[in-house]
Amino acid sequence: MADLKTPAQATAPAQATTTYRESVAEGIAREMRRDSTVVCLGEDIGAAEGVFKTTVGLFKEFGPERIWDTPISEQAIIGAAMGAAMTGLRPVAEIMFSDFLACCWDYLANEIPKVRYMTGGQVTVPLVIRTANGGGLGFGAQHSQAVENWALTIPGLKVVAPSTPSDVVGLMASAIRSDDPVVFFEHKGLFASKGPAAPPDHVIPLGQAAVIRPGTDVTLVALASTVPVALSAAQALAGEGISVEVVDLRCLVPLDMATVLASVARTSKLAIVEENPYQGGWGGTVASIVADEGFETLDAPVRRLAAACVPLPFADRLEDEVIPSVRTVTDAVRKLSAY
Amino acid sequence: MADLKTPAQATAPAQATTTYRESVAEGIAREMRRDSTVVCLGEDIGAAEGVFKTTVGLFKEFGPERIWDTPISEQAIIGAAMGAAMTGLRPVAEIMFSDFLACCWDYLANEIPKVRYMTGGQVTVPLVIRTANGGGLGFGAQHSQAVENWALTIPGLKVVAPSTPSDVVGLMASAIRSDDPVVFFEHKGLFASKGPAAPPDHVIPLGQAAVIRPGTDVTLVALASTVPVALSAAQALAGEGISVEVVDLRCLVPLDMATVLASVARTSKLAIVEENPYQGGWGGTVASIVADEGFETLDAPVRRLAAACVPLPFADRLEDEVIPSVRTVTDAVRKLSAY
Amino acid sequence: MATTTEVDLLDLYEQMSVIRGTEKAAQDLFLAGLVKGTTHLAAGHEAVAVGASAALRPDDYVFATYRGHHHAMARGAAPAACLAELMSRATGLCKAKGGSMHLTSAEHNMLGSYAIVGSHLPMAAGAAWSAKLRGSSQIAVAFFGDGATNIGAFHEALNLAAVWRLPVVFICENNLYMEYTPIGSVTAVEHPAADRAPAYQLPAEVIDGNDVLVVRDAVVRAAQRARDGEGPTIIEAMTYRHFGHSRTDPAKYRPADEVEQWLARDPLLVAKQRLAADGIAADRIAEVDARAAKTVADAVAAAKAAPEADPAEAFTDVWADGGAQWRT
Amino acid sequence: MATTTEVDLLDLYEQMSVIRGTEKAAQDLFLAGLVKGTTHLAAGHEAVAVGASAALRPDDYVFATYRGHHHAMARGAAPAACLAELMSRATGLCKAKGGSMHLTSAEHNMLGSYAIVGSHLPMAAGAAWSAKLRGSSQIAVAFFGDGATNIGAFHEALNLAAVWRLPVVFICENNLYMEYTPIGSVTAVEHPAADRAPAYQLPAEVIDGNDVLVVRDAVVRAAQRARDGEGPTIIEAMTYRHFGHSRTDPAKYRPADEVEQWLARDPLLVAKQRLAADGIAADRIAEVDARAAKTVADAVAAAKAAPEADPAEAFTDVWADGGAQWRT
Ligand SMILES: Cc1ncc(C[n+]2csc(CCOP(=O)(O)OP(=O)(O)O)c2C)c(N)n1
Ligand SMILES: Cc1ncc(C[n+]2csc(CCOP(=O)(O)OP(=O)(O)O)c2C)c(N)n1
Ligand SMILES: [Mg+2]
Ligand SMILES: [Mg+2]
Repeated sequence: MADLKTPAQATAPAQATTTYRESVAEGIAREMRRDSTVVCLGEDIGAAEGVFKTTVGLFKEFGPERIWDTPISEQAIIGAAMGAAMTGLRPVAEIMFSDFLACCWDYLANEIPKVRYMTGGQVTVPLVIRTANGGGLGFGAQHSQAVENWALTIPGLKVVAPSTPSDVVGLMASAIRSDDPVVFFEHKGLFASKGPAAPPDHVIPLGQAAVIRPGTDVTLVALASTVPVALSAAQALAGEGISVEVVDLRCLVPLDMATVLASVARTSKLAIVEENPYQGGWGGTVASIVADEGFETLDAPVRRLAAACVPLPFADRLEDEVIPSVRTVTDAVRKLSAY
Repeated sequence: MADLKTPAQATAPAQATTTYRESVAEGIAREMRRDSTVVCLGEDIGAAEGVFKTTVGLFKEFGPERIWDTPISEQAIIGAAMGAAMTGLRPVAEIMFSDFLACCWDYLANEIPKVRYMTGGQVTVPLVIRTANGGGLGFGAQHSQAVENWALTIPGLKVVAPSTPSDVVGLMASAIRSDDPVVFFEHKGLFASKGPAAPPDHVIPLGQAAVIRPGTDVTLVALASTVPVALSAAQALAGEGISVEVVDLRCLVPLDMATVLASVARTSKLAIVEENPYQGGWGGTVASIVADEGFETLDAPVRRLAAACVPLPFADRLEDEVIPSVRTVTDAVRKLSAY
Repeated sequence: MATTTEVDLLDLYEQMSVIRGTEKAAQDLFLAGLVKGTTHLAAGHEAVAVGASAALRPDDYVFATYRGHHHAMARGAAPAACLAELMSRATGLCKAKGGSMHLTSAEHNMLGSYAIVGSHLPMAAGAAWSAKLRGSSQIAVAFFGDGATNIGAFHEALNLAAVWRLPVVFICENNLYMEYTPIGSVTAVEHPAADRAPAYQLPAEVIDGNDVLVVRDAVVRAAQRARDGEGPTIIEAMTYRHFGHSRTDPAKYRPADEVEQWLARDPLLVAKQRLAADGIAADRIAEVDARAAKTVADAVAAAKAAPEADPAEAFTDVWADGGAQWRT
Repeated sequence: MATTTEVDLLDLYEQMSVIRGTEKAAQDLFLAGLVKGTTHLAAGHEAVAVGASAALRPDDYVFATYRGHHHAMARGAAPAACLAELMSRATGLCKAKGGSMHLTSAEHNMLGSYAIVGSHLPMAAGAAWSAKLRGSSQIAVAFFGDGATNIGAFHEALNLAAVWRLPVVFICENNLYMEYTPIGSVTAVEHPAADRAPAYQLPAEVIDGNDVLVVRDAVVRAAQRARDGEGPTIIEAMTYRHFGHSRTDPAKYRPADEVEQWLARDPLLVAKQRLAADGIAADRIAEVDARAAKTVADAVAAAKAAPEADPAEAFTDVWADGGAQWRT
C-alpha cells in the first residue's frame, strides 16, 4: 500500500499480522496513551469490550474515567460528545451499527458540522464518531447498511472508511488528532480480515487516496469493503491480460480527486465500486467530477457498480444479489476494457 | 408545462392565478374531500393553519378529527403516521422545516422505506411526509437546507419536489393516493410564487419529468427552486442565441432518466442545477447515469451547478454566494455551449 | 375473559412450551450453521407474549422487537414459518427477507418486529390512533425491552399517546439487561418503564412477567381501559432471558446466583406449578409436552425441507406494485 | 453570592433594561427591513437570563435556543455585536454567519444558540461531563422552552445527566406556548419540565421566572448542588414573551386577559417594585434607565455604521484550519 512504501518501512523486518478488528482498539489505545483528553463513550464498550470486540483492552487499560458505558440513547451519546468536544476533550463516540446514526442524525447533519461555521469560527468540535458499517453478514435491512454516503451529503464532516488493519490505525490517529469532526466507518465485513500490523507512530493524513495496485487499462475506485472486491477483480482480470489500477479512496471527505483524476488520465476508463445503493451513492459525486473535469481524458462511459436500490435482504443468497460482487465487478470492467 | 398541454386544458378559459403556498392546502383539501382516510398531523397545523400558512382552511373544513396538532416530537409524528398508514389511514404528516427530518431520520431511513420489503410485502405504508425545504430566506444553517438528496439515498422512499402551484396540486394528489411512502418537499422560496391554478382533478403521475422549455444547444436539468433559476438563465441565453432545453425533474424517485437522456441525446450537452451542496448532491446520480448510459451522446463535460460545500450562512449576501444563481448558471451554460 | 379456567391455562402452557421448543431449535440450528446472521431468543420471556396475547382480540395490533419470535408465535404465526424465515427458506414468514429480527405476521395483526431500539413505540401509538379514528375499538400493543426506556422515541410516544388518549398498551419486558450491560447502571430510576409513567400521567403496573396468568390479567385490565377510552397503560413485566443476548453470547456478565434464581422461576415451571395446584394430573401435562415437542419437531422438519429463498426475491416488494423500479 | 444587596439588584435591573431595549430595537430594525430572516425576541424573559447569569461563574458554560439574545447579552456579549449579527454586519457576533437564532459568545462561555428544539440539552450534559472529567468545578446550564420537553433529546439528556451525576442545570423557560399552540394542549402533565424530574430522580423547582432574584437564588442553589457533585437540577421558570413567537407574529392566539396579567408582571416592573420596596429613589432608577437607553442607542448606531459582511466569509470557518476545502 502506498502509505507503507516509505524507505524506512521497506527495510523494516517482516511486520506482524493482525486483524482489522484488533486494529480499531489498537488505534484508539495509541491515541489515548498520548493524549489524556481522549475519552470514549458508547453502548457496551466498557467491561463488555464492545459488541464487535473493537474496544478490547481499553476498559482494562484506561478505566471507567475514560471509557464510559452509556444508556441506549444515541442522541445523548453524540450530543454529549459534541458538548465535551467543545470544552476541552477529544471524545471518541461509538454508534454500534451505522444504521443507528439515523437515530442521532440531527447531531451529524445539523449540529456538529455547522456549529463552527455558524459561530463564525468561535468553537471547534474535535470528535470522532466510530461506527460498524456495511453488510454481507445477514443482519437484515436495519443492521447492514453502508451509509458513508449519508455523511457525504453534509458539509462539515470528515468521512473516513479504511480497508486494511494498518489503515485503521493510521487513519484513526489522524481522526482523533483532527480538530474537525470525523465520522469513522469500520466495516463489519472486514473485522476478521488480516493484514500487516501498523508500525509505531503510524499516521495517515486524511484525504490521501492510495493507488494500491497500479494498472494501465481501467481505473477502479473503491472504498472499505469494496477494496478487496476490486483487488480480486483486478487480479482475475490480470489473468485475462487486462491491467486494472485500483484506487482505495480511504476518505470521502476530504475527497482525493487529484489521485482519481490522475489515474483516469492514465487509463482513460473509470469504474467505481460502491457498497451503498446506486441512488444517492458516493460514486455519483466521484463520477460527476470525472465526467466534468476529466471529461477529455475519458474514452468510455463511467461505470458505477453499486448496490441495487432495495433495502438489504436477510437471506445471504439474496444479499449477495444486491451488493456488488467480484463477479459483477469483473464482468463490468471486462466490458469497459473492451469498449 | 407539459402536463397542462392536454387538449381539454388548452381550450379551457384562462386559468385563475394562485400561489404555491395556497396550492399546498388546496392539494391536501382536494384529497381529504375524496378520501375520508386522509388525515393530517404536525406542529401548529390546526387552528394556527401552519407556520408557513400551507394548511390554511383545513382545520376549519375538516375539524380536529382529521387535522391534529402535535407536540414537538418529530419521531412521534412520523412514527405515528407510519403506524396509522399500516392500519388503514393515509396520513399526511408535516415536518415544519426539512432540516428537522434529521430529528426523525430513523423513520425515513430505517423504518418506513424498509418495512414493506423486510416483511416480504405483508404491509404497505401509504403516507406523505410534507416539509418546507430549501434556502434563500436568511434563516441560517439549521433552517435552510435543501435535503431532497438525503431522501434520495434511501431506497423505498418516493421523493417529490414541485416547482409550480399546479404541480403542487397535481403531485400532491399522486403522493396522497400512492400506496408507497412519499416525501414531499415544498420549497420555502417558492411559497409566494404565482402561477396558473390547477384545474379540477389535476393529477400528475410520480416520476414524469417535464420539458418546460424546449431547446437545442444545452440541456438544463432542474428541480423545485432551481427551475425558475434555470428558466431565467435559459431566457437570458436565448438573447445570446443559445437555445437551452429546461427539464423540471419534479421527482427524484421515481427518477425520469428517460426524459433526461432523450434531451441530452438531442442537445449533447448537460448541466444540472441543484440547490443542495455539490458533495453528495442528487445531481451526482443524474450526472453519473448520463456519463454512463448517455456517454456517446455527450459532446462536452457534464456540469453540476450546486451549492458550495458549506453550511448555509445567515447573511443574504453570503447565502447568495453559496446557492447557485441565475448568473452562475448563465455563465456556466454559456461556456458549455461554447465548448 | 379474565377468569382462569383449567383449559385456558393448559392451552397457554402448551403455547409457551411450543415457543420454548422452537427457540431451542433455533439455537441448535444456529449452532449447526443453518441459521445465519443473528438471533435474539426469547426463551424465558414466553409468559409475557402468551399472557398478553390471551388478553387481546385477534384484530388488535402488536408491535415487537428484534427479540420477537415469541410474539409472532403467540399471535398465531406457525413455528415452521418462523424457523423457515431464520433458515432463509422461501416459505419463511417474510420470504427470508426479514430474518429473525423482523418476524411479522400481518394476517395476525402482528405488524412487525423492529430492530432499532424503541422505534416501534410511536408506530403502536399511530396504530392506536388509527383505530380510534376509525372507531374500531381495536387496541395496539408495543412490547419493548428495559433498554428501550432511555431512548427518545419512548418519551415522544408516551407523551403523544397520553395526550391523545390513545388505546395503546406499552409492555416492557424488563429482563434486567440490555445487551451485556445491566439496565440499572444506566438508568436513573429502578423501574425504567413504570417509574416514568407519572411523567405522562399514565397508570403503570410492575408485574411478575414469568406468570402467564398475572400477565394475562394485567393486560386484560389495560386493554379494557384502552377500549373504554381511558388511554394508555404501562406494564412492566419482570422477566429473564435464558440464553445470552444474541447469537452465541454466553452471558457471563450475569451472576450465577441471579441466573439460578430466575431459572427456578421459569415461566413453564410457574405454569406447571399452577396446573398442579389446580389438580391437573401430571400425565395430562406430559401429554401436552409431548404434543408441543412434536409440533416443534414437525416445524423443524418442514423448515429444513423447504426450498432456499429464490434470489429473484431480492428485487420484489420494495414498492406496493411489488417491484423495485426507482427510475426509468 | 446569594445575598440580595441594593447594588446587585440595580445592576441586574440595568442588564434587563439593556436587553429589553435591545430586543425592542431588534424588532424595529426588523420592521424597517434592516434585519433579515427571522428573530425570536426574548422580551419578557429577561429575568431568567439575568438572574441565572448572576448565579454563574464566568467559566461556566451556557447553551441556549434560537430565542437566545437575552442569554448572550446576560453572559456579556455586547448589544452592538448582537444587533450587528442580526443586521448581517461584518462586526456581528458570529460574523453574520449565524444570525439571530445562533448568537454565540465563546469568550463568555456562551457556547451557542441552537435552533433545533432540544438539541442542546445533550450538549450541555456533555460540557458538564467534560468539566467533571477535567475536575474544573465548572458547571453547564441549558436554557430551553416548554415545547422542548416533549422531544426525545430532552429525555435522553436528563437520563444521562442523572446517571452520570453531571454538574448541569436544566432551566426551562415556560412561557406557556410553543409557536402558536399552548403547551398544555400537547403535554401530558401540567409542568412540562418539573413534572418530569421524578422520571430521572432529579430535584426540580417551579419558580417565578419574572422575578430576577427568585431566579438567581434558585440557580445559586442548583449550581451549588452541581459543584458539590450532587448532579443535575431542573428549574422551571414561569415567564411570558411580550412579542409573538417570531418575526411579525401578532400572537392573536393568546387571550387578552392572559396577556394583561403577564404584562403586569413584567420582570422590569417586578424588579422596580423590589427596588422601590428596598427604598431606592425613583431618580436613581431613572438614571439607570437613561444609561440603558443610551447603551442601546449606541449599540444601534454602531451596528448601523458597521460594514456589511464580506461575501468571502461564506467560504471560511467550515474547518478548524479556517477554510472550506472538501476535495483536492
Ligand atoms: C437505537 C439502537 N441502539 C442500539 C441498538 C443495539 N441493541 C440491540 S438490542 C440492544 C439491547 C436492548 O436491550 P433491551 O431493550 O433491554 O431489550 P432486550 O434485548 O433485553 O430484550 C441494543 C443496545 C439498537 N438495535 N438500536
Ligand atoms: C425539532 C424542531 N421542531 C420544530 C421546530 C420549530 N420550532 C421552533 S421554535 C418552536 C416552538 C418552541 O417552543 P418552546 O420550546 O416553548 O420555546 P419558545 O419558542 O416558547 O421560547 C418550534 C416548534 C424546531 N426548531 N425544531
Ligand atoms: Mg433487556
Ligand atoms: Mg414556549
